Amino acid sequence: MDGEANGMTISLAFDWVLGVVLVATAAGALFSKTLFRGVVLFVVFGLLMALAWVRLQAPDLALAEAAIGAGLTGALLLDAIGHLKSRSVTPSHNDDDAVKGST
Amino acid sequence: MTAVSAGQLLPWLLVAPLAWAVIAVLIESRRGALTIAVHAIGVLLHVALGVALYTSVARSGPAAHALGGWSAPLGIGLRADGLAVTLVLLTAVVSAACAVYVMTTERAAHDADAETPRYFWPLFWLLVTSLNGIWLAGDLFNLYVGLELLGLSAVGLVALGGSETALSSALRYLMAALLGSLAYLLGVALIYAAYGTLALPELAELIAREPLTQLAIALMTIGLCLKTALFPLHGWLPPAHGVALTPVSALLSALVVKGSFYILFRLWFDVAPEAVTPLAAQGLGVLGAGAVLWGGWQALREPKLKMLVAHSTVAQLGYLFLFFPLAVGTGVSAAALATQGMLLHLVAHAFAKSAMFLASGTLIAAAGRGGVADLAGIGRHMPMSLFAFGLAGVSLMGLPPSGGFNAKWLLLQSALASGQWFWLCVLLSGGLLTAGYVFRVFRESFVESKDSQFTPTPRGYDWVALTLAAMAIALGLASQAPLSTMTSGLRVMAGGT
Amino acid sequence: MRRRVARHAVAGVASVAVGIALWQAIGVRSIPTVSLPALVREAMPASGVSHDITAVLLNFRSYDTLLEIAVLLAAAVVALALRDTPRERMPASQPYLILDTFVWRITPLLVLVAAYLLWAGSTRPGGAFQAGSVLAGAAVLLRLSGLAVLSVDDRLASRVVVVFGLSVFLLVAAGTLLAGQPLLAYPPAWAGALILMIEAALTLSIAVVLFSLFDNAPQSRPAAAPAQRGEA
Amino acid sequence: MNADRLYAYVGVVLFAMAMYAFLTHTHLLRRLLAFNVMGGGTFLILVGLAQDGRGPDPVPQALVLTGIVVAVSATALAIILLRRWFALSRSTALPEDQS
Repeated sequence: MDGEANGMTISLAFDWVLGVVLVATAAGALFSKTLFRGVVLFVVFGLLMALAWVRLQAPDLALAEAAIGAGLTGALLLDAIGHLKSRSVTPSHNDDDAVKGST
Repeated sequence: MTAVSAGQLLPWLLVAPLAWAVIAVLIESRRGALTIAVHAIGVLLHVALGVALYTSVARSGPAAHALGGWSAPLGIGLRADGLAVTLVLLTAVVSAACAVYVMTTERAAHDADAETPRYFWPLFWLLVTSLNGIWLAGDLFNLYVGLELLGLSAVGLVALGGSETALSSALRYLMAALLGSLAYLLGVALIYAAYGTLALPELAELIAREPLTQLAIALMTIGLCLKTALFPLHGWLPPAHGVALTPVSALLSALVVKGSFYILFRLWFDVAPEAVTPLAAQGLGVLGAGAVLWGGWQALREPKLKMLVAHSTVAQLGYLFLFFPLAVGTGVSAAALATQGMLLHLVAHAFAKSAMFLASGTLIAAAGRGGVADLAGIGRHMPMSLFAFGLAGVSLMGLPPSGGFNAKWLLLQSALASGQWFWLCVLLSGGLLTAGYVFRVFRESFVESKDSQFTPTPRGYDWVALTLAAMAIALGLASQAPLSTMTSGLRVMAGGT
Repeated sequence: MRRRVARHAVAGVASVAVGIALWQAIGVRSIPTVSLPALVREAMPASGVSHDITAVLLNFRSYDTLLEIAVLLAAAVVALALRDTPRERMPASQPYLILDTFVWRITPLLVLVAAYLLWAGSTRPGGAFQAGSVLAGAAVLLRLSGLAVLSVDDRLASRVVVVFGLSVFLLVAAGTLLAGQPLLAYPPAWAGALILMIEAALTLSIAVVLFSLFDNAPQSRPAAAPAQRGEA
Repeated sequence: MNADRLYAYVGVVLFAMAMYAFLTHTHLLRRLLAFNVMGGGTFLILVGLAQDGRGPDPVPQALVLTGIVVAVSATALAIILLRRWFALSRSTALPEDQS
């Protein structure tokens, strides 16, 4: 009985930590200085989301989130950054939106 | 032929256009006669299905279909009441007209440089599928998927134009559409948390006035208003509708924006009448009034013809929202009149606006440029197109005899019945603004100009626009039958909100 | 500048309001009276599969999935329509050499994983979407390592594969209707087999479409003239 | 508080934060990132609130699976439009958002 309660507390503590880290990673992804960093953090966010789905007893979603949410969306975004950056003519203005993008 | 019940007919309205989307992808590389023939068959089949469903439901009452054989809430239900089948038929007719317009372009494309962009047809059929899916849906989450399909195919159609403005307009449209659907989806999540089901008929029984529900309805309302381009969330609409290819503009203004409005209507008056408040309804009415005035004013000063028509859409959508303060917290008769007026306006605007866009496109094709001022002298060369434009304008202004007139008359009656005279001012000034921008186009067209050159356009263009405009007018002469079908069985007709 | 401040202020107020409203509302809600999980459990034996999420996705709510595949098709079609013309299309990008050997080793593994996921879907976590996206991921990795394994373009073969999953799904749907059944109501004895067939077809199309969305993204560069654009 | 409820609250914070980012950023890729985080928040709310300590509920889980596929389709479509727009305009923000 005692051990079970302990297990509950430990896993809930883990959930708290994961929740805070999720929010922090998302904040980093959304408001990072450079877009590249933002996308990398977004991929990390996707993987953490997969972990959250495991905790929510949703293994199907964990698989999908890791493959699609983090993997494919991440690849799409990274590829787009590479494209927008390498072809840009007015670099300071357009690709690395340190000026416009973040608050 | 054995009698097919409306319930058996329902799923074909989804399967058929979806099948044609697949076929369209497969025959995409072919051009000319084969494409036209295949899509003509699809269009005819779709109209036939729409007519059959409409007559069946109008005659023997609403129908339902349990998809997968699983009844809701486990499965998803389709349901077809008078309103839903009227909109299915409207979609079939208007999309058929736009399809004929496109086919006319394709036939003429041998010698002209105007050609339908690649992959138009698959997106066209996906759009039609999503519209039918929305009209017939009986499930909140299914409506979300339908909304996304509608949004993505509409954005795709705008982007097909390929120009710089087409792409920026498509992107802006997509951003608005995505934000709107997320707000809607969040509302769905809250509703499921509170009631454990997504089936509309069940929810209608269960929904109570409690904070979580009201927040859900508020979120969904905001999302849907953004998708319906309600003032001041309308910024994305004029560029998207103004820059798209002419038949696409017609589809977007006539049908696509009505999809999200329809969901809003169902939500407020079928599913959750207990959870909405007169104050919120008044708020929507004020925004609608803002749309009528602001959209009309913008149209009045707009130098480009298709943008003018697009601003007019913003204004005309505003009228739809005047319905809310007239139907929530008012008496039975005011609510009934308002419902009739709003639904008639929805249908009449679909006909009139698609006619107006198609006529404008034809005028622009003839003039070679898109400015209102470029029309100088066109009156002599393109009387048919101008006539179609004018007929559509009559309905939009609300002059008799037209569907638009009857609709505004009903709204006006409702405003009087509920003692809310101030909506009268909005109705009247909106009509004046509309008259202003329609006459502006006419004034330019009849300016004598010696040096203007006009390219001849295919006859088919004019016939399509004229047919649609004539329907908007005819709706004024025979409003009763469609109105009684559309309103039969609606909860709001019996009052009680 | 003033617009920028206004935009931030409106956005701040709106998001804080939404956040607080949600936070508050979640706390005071009632517990639903309807229990869908119970209904799902009850209907599982007739669903043809033993994994509940697959049953919901491909049987109880298969119509959602049908429309979802249509959404995917819409994106794929726009990608094909806006794809670079062969003239604009640049040679495959520089391979990332470090990736190369790694990719060669991992690709067969990913294909195996996808096959397993597809097969597992009927009894445990997995299914067409996961399998399709893993396959697409493998193709994307190959593409990144400089190998153009496949190209989803205007050829008929490409278009056939893109619509293959939806076609099989639609044929089953039409079949059920022609048999006088509701849309996608599988005969119980065949349900398992039909679902597996649909899932297999969907896996192929999902993989190809997801990959095409990556591969068909326009690569063409802005017009070469280094015009000064609004730096002021 | 149970784990489900906790993740629903995390979803609320994610949604509000990403909504702010969506509304304020002008770079379209950043707005897409924000859209995806908002989606993630919504999905957590959907599953977390529905389960809320009562064990797994396959229905919202299936809905989220659908939602994830829809979100990736929308993201891919947006990126394709953005890249085409960039090729024509050299810009990564909408015209009205360019300083």
